[in-house]
Amino acid sequence: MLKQIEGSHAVAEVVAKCRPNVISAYPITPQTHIVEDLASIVGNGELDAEYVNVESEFSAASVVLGASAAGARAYSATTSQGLLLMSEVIYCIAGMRLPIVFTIANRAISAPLSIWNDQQDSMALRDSGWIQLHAEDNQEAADLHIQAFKIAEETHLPVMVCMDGFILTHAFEPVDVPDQKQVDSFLPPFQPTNIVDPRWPRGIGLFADPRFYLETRYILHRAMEKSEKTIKKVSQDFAKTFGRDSGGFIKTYKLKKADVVIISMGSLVGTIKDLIDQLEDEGKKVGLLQICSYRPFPRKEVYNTLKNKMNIVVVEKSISLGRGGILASDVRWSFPRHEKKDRNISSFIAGLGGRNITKNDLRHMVEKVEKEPVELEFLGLKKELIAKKDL
Amino acid sequence: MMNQSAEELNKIEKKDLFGSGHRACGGCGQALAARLVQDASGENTIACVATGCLEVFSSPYPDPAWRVPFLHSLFENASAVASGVEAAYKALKKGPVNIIAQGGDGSTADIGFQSISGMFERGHNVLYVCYDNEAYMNTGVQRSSFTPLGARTTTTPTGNKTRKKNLPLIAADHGIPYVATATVDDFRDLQRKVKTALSIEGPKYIHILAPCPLGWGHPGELTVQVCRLAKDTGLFPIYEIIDGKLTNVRKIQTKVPVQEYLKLQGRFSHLFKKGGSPKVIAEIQEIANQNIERFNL
Amino acid sequence: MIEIRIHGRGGQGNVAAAELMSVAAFKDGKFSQAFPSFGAERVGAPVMAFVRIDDQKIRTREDVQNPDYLIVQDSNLIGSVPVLDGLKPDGLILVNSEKKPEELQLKTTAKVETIPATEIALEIIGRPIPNAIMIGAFCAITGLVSLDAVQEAIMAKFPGRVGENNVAALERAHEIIKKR
Amino acid sequence: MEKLPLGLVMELRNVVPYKTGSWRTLMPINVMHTPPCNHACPAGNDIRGFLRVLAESKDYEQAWHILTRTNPFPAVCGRVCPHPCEGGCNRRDFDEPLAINCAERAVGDFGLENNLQHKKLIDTRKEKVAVIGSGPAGLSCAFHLAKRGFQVKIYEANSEPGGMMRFGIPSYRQPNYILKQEIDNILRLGIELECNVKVGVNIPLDQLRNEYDAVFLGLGAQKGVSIDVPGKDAENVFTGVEFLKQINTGKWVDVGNDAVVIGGGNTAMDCARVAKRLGANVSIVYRRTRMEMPAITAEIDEAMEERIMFRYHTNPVKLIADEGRVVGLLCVQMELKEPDASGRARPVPIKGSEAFIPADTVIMATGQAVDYDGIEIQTVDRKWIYTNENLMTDMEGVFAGGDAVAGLETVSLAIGQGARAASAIEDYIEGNVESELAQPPVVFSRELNTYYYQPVKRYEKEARPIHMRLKGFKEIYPNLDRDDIFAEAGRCFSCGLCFDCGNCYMYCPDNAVKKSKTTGFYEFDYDFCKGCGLCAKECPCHYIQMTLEK
Repeated sequence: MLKQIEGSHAVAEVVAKCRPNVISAYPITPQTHIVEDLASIVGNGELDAEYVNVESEFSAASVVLGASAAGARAYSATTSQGLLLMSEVIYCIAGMRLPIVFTIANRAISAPLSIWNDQQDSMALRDSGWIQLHAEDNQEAADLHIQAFKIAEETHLPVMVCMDGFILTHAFEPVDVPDQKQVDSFLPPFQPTNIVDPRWPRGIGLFADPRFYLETRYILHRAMEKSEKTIKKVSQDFAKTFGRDSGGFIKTYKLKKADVVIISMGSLVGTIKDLIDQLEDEGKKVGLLQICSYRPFPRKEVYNTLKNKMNIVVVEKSISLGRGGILASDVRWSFPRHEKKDRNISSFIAGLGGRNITKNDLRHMVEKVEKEPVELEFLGLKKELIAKKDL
Repeated sequence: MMNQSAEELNKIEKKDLFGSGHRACGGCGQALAARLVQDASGENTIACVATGCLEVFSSPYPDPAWRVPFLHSLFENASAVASGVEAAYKALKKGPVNIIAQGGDGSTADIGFQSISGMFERGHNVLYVCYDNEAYMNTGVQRSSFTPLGARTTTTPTGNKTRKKNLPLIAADHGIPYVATATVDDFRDLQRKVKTALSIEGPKYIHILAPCPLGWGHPGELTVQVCRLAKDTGLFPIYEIIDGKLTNVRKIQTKVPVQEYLKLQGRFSHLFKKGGSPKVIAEIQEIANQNIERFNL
Repeated sequence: MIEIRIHGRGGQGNVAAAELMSVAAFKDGKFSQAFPSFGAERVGAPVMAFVRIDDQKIRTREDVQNPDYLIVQDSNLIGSVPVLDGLKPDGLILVNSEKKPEELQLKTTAKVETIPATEIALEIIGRPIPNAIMIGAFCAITGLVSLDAVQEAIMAKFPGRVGENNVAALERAHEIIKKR
Repeated sequence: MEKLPLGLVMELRNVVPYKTGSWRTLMPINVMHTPPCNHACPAGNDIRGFLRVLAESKDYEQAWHILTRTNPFPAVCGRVCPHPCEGGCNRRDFDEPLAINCAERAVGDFGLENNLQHKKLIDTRKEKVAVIGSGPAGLSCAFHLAKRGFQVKIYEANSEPGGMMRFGIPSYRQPNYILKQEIDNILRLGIELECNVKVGVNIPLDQLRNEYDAVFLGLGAQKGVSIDVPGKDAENVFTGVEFLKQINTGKWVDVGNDAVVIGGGNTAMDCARVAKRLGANVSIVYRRTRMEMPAITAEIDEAMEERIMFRYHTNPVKLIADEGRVVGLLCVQMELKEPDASGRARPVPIKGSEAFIPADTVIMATGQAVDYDGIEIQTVDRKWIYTNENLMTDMEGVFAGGDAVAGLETVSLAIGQGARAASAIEDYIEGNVESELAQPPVVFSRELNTYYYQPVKRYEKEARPIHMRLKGFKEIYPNLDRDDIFAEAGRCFSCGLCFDCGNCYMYCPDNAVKKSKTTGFYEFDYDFCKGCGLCAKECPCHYIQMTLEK
């Protein structure tokens, strides 16, 4: 049913319809509305689940780890420092192959403290063995959760659904929240394997000496790569059942004829699409490649779709300090070294710590790369605030 | 609450649910304690184990020593993981099952302190067992907040300057229904306490003194005797706190001076060498005396 | 696409106002988007909220730069906050004030309207929360969202007495403007 | 190759445990040790054995069979044995030694009351053995031989069997009917007994040597030896042996008002106490002090309780006779000088200290000797029969034991020697090179872990009140409460033998101690035992020992 609804609330409603058995979370802005809503959904009996109020994100992650290992469909939500505090558990969950789903309300990382949006937090855990799906808007954010549980449980890999903090979590916009029957028809009940159960004693979380560890990581890496199939399949099935596209590996917008291709992910693509239309009216051919699944990274798709594109600009809300654009380097790595040496792949860092990204900023970016490739630029950087020695 | 007969509680259990083939040192108090605990709890048990000596020597792939379901993830989160297991069993309407979170003193009182406090405060139906060997043994005997005054560890080479954190009382102050202390020498008492704890709904805490021959510097054959001296000197009081009330305090039959306990252990040997520290020994005796008075041992 | 920017202080229901207007627009069959520009600040601090209304799906996420409409829930903000920034020359600004528009001496070519929302709020709701009155006035002036839709939205968000009071306040504001 | 499972999750039921036995340098083994009580028992009784049975299964019958494996006289020894076993008991260093003697008596009495019978090990065999003398040594030897199937005949000089047990021990210590029943039980094994035959007088020893495959001499030392003082041949002067024999054969002796007993041994005590019961004021005259008295302490104490007067440092020099009857003794006071050959302080007379002691009866319990009448045999300084370590005398096929060999000793020693002689005789007849199997080491109290034992009060038998005792010859220790005896047996540490405390089983950190499905005993699983030694350390009774890897 289509509603004008806050993003967090939409996500909470949809997660509840996925019938998690155990929810555990610790409050942190801007994730709070999601877990508040879930708490009340459990509280008023609409969802038969255990909601565990813990004393830290670390414990929240640990509780869902334990719950999942005991056969529960388990869910949590966090962001920023919370996610970093969890990071030890995050790696552990992946290594133990527990199909847990998290919502990440993307937010900047201290210091300095910033409660506002960017994507450095989930980026920091991109190598943890979690599937990371990025939502463009609240409809997709909601839809991705339904898909996430299915993907996780089929691949035995945990999934983070990333949605930009405030920009999506706190935005009211129309969202079609599917009814319970639809969700049930798409998402079967959790059939756990490998759980702790006295009837079939199992050892979970054994330690591996050097004879075995390397192989366990190889297997996990391959599992991430292989999950591509499932992610695409689930997205297609979703489209069939619910009649709308969301998720998958990548999406494109006005790409075919584009001379300049913008690559980005998350809520920023909405603004970019508006810009693309404006520029089109002005006679400029600009297209968009949107990364939906950041991990596993859609290397082949990126290459195949952009084989013949010579001017590419990546704009992202995170940075590998001392290295530059993270998404940008993933994109650059997607093209074989040898061919098309003259292809330009520019890298822009934008919107860190909630800095507003306007169409004008993006327009400036496009105009710039039309002239020359940009190795790395912070979009909308106020040089006047920076001492000479710090430049 | 207490649904078991006294004789059931006092029965000794030997089921080898924490089986042979673990890699602990000879005479390991923790291995002994772990078996006594799992055997008392029985097959219908889920062990949530913190990283540490116990976990490392008992759970290597492909031949772990556990025969009950075993779940380990990290050093500091056994309590939270157990909370999750318990929540899952509630949510899935499964059980009843004995969920036992367990770990060494470091994972309990130091890095896992927040986690265990949370578990207590939330009232999960979980038993937490702390195997107290008074230092970080897994990593090579570094000081923990359970390391007693005067004890030498690799990070307190001249002897620990502080007194031991008193977790049982801290646990009791969470208002949980059952807290007990025990040692491996009195397996009857230890197993009775495990069974009693498991017969009570809510969070439970059992604190077991588990000597580490390597870290304490005594021959493995003395593990049991060292425990006895710890009790008879008054350095390790044995008691239960049920619903906040101190009960079943073990009386010392013949009080032993702390020297007898300290002398057996290499970690205290520096206190006796010439230029040793009678002052420290006196202070340790003072600690024992305070216990004797406080718990009326 | 219509863009609205709401200025106020924490606690005056700025975000709620944005939400209500967006929900009302949605009920009127339009596409709408509402989102706050939060600070870490607490009650009393200046805050902003944004509303977009359009006939097609709204994709952009940038803060509203050039609002067609400004709603200022607290006239004291004028001067302390650059409320007029980016306001379209032919736009409109609605200020919560007992003064007449010209007395505010705003440097803008845009149309200025005022309404003593706090007084009315105190009278009808019993608390100095002006948002319902401001919305009511805004509907009356612009007709951008229907009064019924706002009423529904309010009752949906605040069922019971709180809702009824706010609806009453809303209608009062609506009348006052219509009478002008 | 086993493939890595998803998330490295393992089915624990499929685990093949990792064998840690190879880590071991020392290995624990179960070793049955000799308890000090068994070790100290001259009769070689399995004391730990019968006590465990009483403690664990409360089974008097089995206890009786265990005791009578070595000693056919539990009821007698339970009364008269000075019980060196209790001296050895490791409980001595913990609280008080076990009242083993009482337990033995209780078992013996149970056997008699319930008419328990000895079982033969071998039914019959043709070889014949003659046993001369039916004292404890002779009967014990006969008993063990008969159990092994030999044809045994006992020749007894007296009219009744029992030797010193019969004629030397007053019935207030050991009632005659007890002895008789135990002897009858022995004879029921098919032993022939001929009384009133004095070998060497009525039958030459050589004849027996020809008729029998072997001969055992249990002559005893029944000849009283009196000190050589003037007047010693008066009619009212007895040797201790004569005196006791008369009483024990029911003859009345008029001891008059004052009886004086000379000597400090057990016989002296017996004589004094008998005389007391016959109505006399009795005094014991002894050259040295109580310290040097060879009698058993308990006997001395009881004599003192019974108001016997002890005159120490006193030595008779002359018996004063009047019309062939002694009326008193002239005694001289002695002082003790440096020890003599016997190790006891040497008494030397004090000049001018002579004093007169009136006496209606004088009893000289001053020594006993073997009666060699008609028997030519090699002796040790003309006193005791010489034997080699197999108890064989200088005569081929002739063995000997008891007081005649050991000198004045206890009933239990005689029983032990009789038993040893029996197996020596068996070896001799079968032509075996006798093979004494080495006894396992003895457990000392420092080797025990007494933490696991509780202090428990020792069982004390109740003597009848003195005035009742002195009324006659009734046994001074009435029957014992058998249930108390169970409790007393429960005090046994079971030194050197597992009593199923379960410590090793429960304490092994590696679960390397298993309970045998077949025997129910604990055994070590050397696949996993790391040899930490905890089991040995916590074994209360020193049954587990750490040894070098085999």
